[in-house]
Amino acid sequence: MNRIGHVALLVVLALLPLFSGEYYVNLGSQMLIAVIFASSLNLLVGYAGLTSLGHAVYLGLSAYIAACLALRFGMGHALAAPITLLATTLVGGVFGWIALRASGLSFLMLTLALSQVVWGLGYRWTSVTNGDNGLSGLTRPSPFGIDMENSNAYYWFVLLITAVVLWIVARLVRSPFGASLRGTRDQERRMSSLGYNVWGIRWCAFVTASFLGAVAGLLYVYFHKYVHPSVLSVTASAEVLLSVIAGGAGTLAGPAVGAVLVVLLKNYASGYIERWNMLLGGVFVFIVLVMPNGIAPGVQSLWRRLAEKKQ
Amino acid sequence: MQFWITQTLNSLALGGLLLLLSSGFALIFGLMRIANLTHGALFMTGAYVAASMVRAGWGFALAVTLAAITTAVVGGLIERLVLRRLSGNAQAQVLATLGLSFIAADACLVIWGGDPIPVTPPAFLLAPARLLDFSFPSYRLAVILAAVVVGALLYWLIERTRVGARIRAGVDDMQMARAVGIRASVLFTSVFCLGAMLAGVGGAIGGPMLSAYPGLDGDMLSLALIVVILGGVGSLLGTLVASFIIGFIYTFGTALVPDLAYVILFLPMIIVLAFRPSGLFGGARA
Amino acid sequence: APSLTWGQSVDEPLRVGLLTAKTGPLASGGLDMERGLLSYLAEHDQRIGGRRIQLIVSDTGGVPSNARTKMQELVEREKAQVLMGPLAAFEALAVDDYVRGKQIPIFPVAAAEDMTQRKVNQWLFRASSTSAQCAHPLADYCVKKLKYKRMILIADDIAYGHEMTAGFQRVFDQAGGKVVQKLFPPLTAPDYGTFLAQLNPEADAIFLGFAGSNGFRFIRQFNEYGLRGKQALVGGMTALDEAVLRNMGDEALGIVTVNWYSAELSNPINSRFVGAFRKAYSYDPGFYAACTHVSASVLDAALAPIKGKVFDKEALRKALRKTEVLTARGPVKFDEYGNVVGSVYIRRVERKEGRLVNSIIDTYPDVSQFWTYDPKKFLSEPVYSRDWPPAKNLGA
Amino acid sequence: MATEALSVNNLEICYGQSRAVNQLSLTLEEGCVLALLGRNGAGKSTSLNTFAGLLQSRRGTIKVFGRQVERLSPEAIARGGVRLVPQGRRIFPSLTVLENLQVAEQQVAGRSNSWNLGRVYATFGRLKERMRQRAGTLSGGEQQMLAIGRALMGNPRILLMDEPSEGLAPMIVAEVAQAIKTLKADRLSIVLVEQNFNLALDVADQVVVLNTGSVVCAGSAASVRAQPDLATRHLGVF
Amino acid sequence: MTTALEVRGLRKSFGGIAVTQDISLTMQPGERRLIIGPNGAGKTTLFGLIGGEIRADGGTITVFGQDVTKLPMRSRARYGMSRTYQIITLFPKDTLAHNVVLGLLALMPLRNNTMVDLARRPNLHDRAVQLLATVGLGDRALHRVCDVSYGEQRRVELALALAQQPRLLLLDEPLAGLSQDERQLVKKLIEDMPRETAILMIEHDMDIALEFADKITVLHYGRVIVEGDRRTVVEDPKTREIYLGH
Ligand SMILES: Nc1ncnc2c1ncn2[C@@H]1O[C@H](COP(=O)(O)OP(=O)(O)OP(=O)(O)O)[C@@H](O)[C@H]1O
Ligand SMILES: Nc1ncnc2c1ncn2[C@@H]1O[C@H](COP(=O)(O)OP(=O)(O)OP(=O)(O)O)[C@@H](O)[C@H]1O
Ligand SMILES: [Mg+2]
Ligand SMILES: [Mg+2]
Repeated sequence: MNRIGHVALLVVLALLPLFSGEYYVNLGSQMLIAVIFASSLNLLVGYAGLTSLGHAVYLGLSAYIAACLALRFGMGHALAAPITLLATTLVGGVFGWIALRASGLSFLMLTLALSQVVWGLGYRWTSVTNGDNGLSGLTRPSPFGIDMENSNAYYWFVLLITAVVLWIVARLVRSPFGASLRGTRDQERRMSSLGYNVWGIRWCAFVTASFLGAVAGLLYVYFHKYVHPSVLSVTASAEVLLSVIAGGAGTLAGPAVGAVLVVLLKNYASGYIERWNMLLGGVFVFIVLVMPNGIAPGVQSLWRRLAEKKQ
Repeated sequence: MQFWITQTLNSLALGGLLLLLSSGFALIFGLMRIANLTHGALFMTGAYVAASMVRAGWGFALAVTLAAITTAVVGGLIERLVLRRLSGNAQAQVLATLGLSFIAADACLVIWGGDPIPVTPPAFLLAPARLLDFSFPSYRLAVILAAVVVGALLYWLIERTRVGARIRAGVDDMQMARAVGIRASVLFTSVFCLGAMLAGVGGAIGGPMLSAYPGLDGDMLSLALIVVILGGVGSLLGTLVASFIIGFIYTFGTALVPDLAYVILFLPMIIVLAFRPSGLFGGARA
Repeated sequence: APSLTWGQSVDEPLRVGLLTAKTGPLASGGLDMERGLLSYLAEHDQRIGGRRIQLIVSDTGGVPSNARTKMQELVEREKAQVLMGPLAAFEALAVDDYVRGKQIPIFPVAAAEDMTQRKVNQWLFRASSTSAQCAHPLADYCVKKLKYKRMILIADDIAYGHEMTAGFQRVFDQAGGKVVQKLFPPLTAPDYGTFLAQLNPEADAIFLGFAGSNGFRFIRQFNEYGLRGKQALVGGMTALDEAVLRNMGDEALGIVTVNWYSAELSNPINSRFVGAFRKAYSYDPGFYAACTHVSASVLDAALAPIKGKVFDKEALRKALRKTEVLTARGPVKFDEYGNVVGSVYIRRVERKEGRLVNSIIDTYPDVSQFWTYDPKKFLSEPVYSRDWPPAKNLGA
Repeated sequence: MATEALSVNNLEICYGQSRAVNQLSLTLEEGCVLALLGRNGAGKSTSLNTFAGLLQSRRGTIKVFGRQVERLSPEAIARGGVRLVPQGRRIFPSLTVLENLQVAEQQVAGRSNSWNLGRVYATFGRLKERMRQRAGTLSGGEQQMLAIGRALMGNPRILLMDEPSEGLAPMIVAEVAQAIKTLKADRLSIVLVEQNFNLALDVADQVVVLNTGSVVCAGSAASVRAQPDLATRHLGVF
Repeated sequence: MTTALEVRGLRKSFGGIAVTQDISLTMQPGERRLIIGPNGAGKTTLFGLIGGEIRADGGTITVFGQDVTKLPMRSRARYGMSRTYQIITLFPKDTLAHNVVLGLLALMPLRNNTMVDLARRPNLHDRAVQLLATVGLGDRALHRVCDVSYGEQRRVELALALAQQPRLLLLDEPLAGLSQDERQLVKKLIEDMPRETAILMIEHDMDIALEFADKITVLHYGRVIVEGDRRTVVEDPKTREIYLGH
């Protein structure tokens, strides 16, 4: 899609709250947060070829840090937000350093294990995290005096950030750095012998992904005003991984589409269909059988074939 | 003293259970390199089927058999209808098999409800065994035995009959494997069925220890992943050994440092993988 | 004057939203919550407080972040005017601030202590109990009637387990008993063998603070290890719920548990409820089913004086606060924190007509969440947790 | 009359929309060597892979000893006695040398002088030394030997060799040439794709030259040897 | 003048088998050196050691006066070294042009840029196509690597190494798999490389390779057994016995 298309889409999305009820606006905010989160993971899974099964750590950790700063230290949002992002990204740096000792399945397992450790901490370190009861009693920030407790205002805020994040990701993957990232995915050996710092490139991607995950985490905690260790669980990590794959890893639109789909099925369709888990599973299987590379690439090639036929 | 003996037996029993759980996974995921995340669901199905059979009075042996058959058939169908088309595309496999396990888990919920269902062990194993001055469940001793038998049989099958080499050839280069005359299609389906069947057997045999309950699939899947990867993907011996190692780590870890109960499996894992990314016994072939 | 705004008329059906878990690990209890409520509606001609009821059921899957979305769905899209559920403490906490903001009465099943103690939400009415509300009398019973001196407490390693054991320990220790060991197996423990091997053999009895399938698995394994008969088992509120019992065998016989309900309660409301429920679903209602049933009774009673006008929120809240009503669990009223004051029963598992039931062997009437303690003092202390109150006799 | 081991008629092979081989016809008689020559990208490997069943032809027939095989699966063709030494070796890297040979083993009843581990090791001594090593860590030339050995382990009646001399030291090339002659004497039929022109002309009975997917020249090896300009024209030799 | 490459006492063994034993080798800038030896003699391993893919058990490697023995692969590339692989090691799903672009980028500061759009840098692409044309693949630039024939892929290997404008070029059997025409083309290409580039080549095609070499080193079981100019080596009976065979 071209630039005009993107702007048009943005405008349409921005106008949504004027036409729909509060429920849909809130659902929209959640989708956008999921889109950011999935896009951040896509950097790793799609472009770096590193399948992480522990990405929920960054969302969860950032949510927890923000919540703790607010509840335990009474810190204001203006200060807490940057500290949260920084701290989470630092953790991402350390975890990346550990996990990137391996690649492939061991990388997957290391990310999983690291996330499980943080999850265990969330459950067990009750004096800080309040354990299973989670942390509640949080507030949303109000930048420039705009009241974000209002669903519409919050939606616009999230939309703005989503647009910025997607723009950053789009730039990144088209840049030389993006090309070398894909290179490390496809032929690590050759990349090193050409003189690229494979480890460094991966680590940078990892840190960027954890930073963007932390952004999603902040938005998440502002939205829910509550955190529970379940945001750190494998299930949460698996869910975002599934949205990336279902939408199409390694494409820009894919993770967004996947994330929207998963949120829709989980939160919307489940209101109408009691067996929504079956539906969700069925949809995944269907996607795989029809479009093994995910929705976005699948639709794209379908489109191309139709266009060819017309000619 | 009794603490140490009981905990050692506990470790062995848990290790045996893990072996039964992960041997099938070692075949499908380790050897065939198919990311079959329905493994937990198959295990759970095995447990539920066995529970129903035992409850209906069919006897434990028959229940295990039926669980084995059911999961083997289901596994075969999954391989033929879905995974066959996705060979080599690990991400698609993950998506498809997780999708299938969502379906399976929900189906189990519909059929068997949300309550845990016990599996009664065979009558002769009901009474605890007396060892010296304390007692230990005789069923668990039987599980250790069953695990050793299954492990040995499997090891023999894979390492001695060249089945393993043929599968690995297919994984390395499917086209070439077929071009040297390996009937890869039949072979892969059979081994997949065997793996699925082992999951079902594991579920049926593990049933009396774990009971069948919703969520069993997820719990077991992550354990199987841990075992296989810690042992070294592709190394059957690694899986067999890792099962027991984890049995010990878990049992003694939770008893001696309860504060670490949540991370007791993952800390050693991080250490091992950080220094040996291909697992304890991997590497030679990974 | 009749208002034009939607939902402001008593002629329209009252929209009741039930937030429950019909999938995921909590599904068993979640389904019972729905069934209990449906039973109530069936018994009362689909009416509560004289108004027809439109029930909207929403499934959280037992995930806290879903709970909020689902709550929004109930409130914003389905325009629910009264809420029931959710099941788990973390779900209730996840929606807590939202409910406060929307000012809608909610009847949770979740037992988290602080929701009716230090962080009171004036729109919340808990007709079930807090985590420790039933554990207090059980501890009392263990010391005074069962004459246990040394006990082991074992519970799920979640807030519910911590709060329940903390309450038990407090009363037990103060009454002269000694809690000699506390074990908290992780919720995800695949096997309890390792914990069974640690049990202090010197203790008289073991208190089980499990929920759902865990207690069930623990008891089975306890028997397998040949420990049955060596040490007595007593169970907390959810350890041997009717839902668990129907899948158990003789291993459960004789175990004493505590709860604010039992399907065996013989009052007319309960007899009718149990009869209908059994007929519809062919098993006994337990904790979760009774919870929504009782909550519905409370709502019913509260709507009578205000003639079903739920839209007058303040009036409704006041009415609820003052409600005193006979329900399936017996007489129910609320303290000023929105928590129930009602009878708590000591029960023993027995076999009746071939099935296992919780027979009532003793009753503690009018039990409040503060037990016999002074509320002000109680509230000035920290909330019950894993480490509070501190256990003084561990290892003794 | 000599039997036709392999007969190919009007074969057309495509990759998606692009056609790689067009109207290929050739006949290989039992016990003969046919050299299939051509520049890079001419379609040699494509043809060979199709004979082995790895690719599907769009049109045309392939007969192996009179039996049509173009719709058979690779394993059926392999079991029918056709084995391929593929280009780029394609040994099974995670298997040991021994396992590579074992998985390809197929004995044919009643054949004297059949190929087995011992005979392969005797031909390529290097493989015996490296028996327990993972094939992926072998040197390029060793892998090539393994690929040839693996094909021989199947005791084929038709052997398809795609640049077997690639990466082999001159001495080993000579040994391969010798081996091909021995195989010929054992009545094996061979299709040989080679860039090593001398080797090809040394062992071949027939020559087919491909250019951009079509046959541009076919004839007996003797006639090609007699006409050096032919080779220059089509292959750029000398 | 510093040497282009100096290898001293290089040793490497895999699981007890010594693959290179005490290899020493000196190359001057601009030198053209051929390495021959039977299969499995350790030639590729030597390249792996020099390139940094394999860690040596002992010995030193100096590139243009810089001791690189302990440096990782990528840093060695920065000293002007580049190599081709005997077993094709390319980016199979990318176009030939993109493969070469990655090679071009590798030593430019631009490679770390995260903001410019690579597609808006047509000069990079053009240079890649030009390079491909020099190895006879100009018309294939937009094909994916996995869609071209083996001989063509082998030439991409070469193009990729050339993209780095190396001062020290390691070629592992660059002629293998090429048809006769292309062999001549590549031979000419190598001969026409800037005179100061030192080239170390492994090759089994003696007809062509011998013409190219200033000096030849013969390896056998990981040892240098003969070294010298073309004549001495070819006529040495040991070379004939273990390698040439006639
Ligand atoms: N997988 C593929 N997809 C699309 N086109 C292909 C594919 N493989 C080969 N081709 C094309 O088909 C033609 C023939 O290729 P083939 O590999 O048969 O050549 P070849 O004669 O074996 O050449 P070489 O001597 O380089 O091995 C070439 O133009 C090549 O680009
Ligand atoms: N990782 C390894 N483990 C064990 N042996 C190895 C390993 N890598 C290489 N070798 C052995 O080292 C020897 C040298 O291999 P190398 O690839 O250097 O040979 P080469 O001289 O390049 O041969 P060719 O001409 O066949 O390419 C071979 O015998 C090979 O089997
Ligand atoms: Mg070819
Ligand atoms: Mg080599």
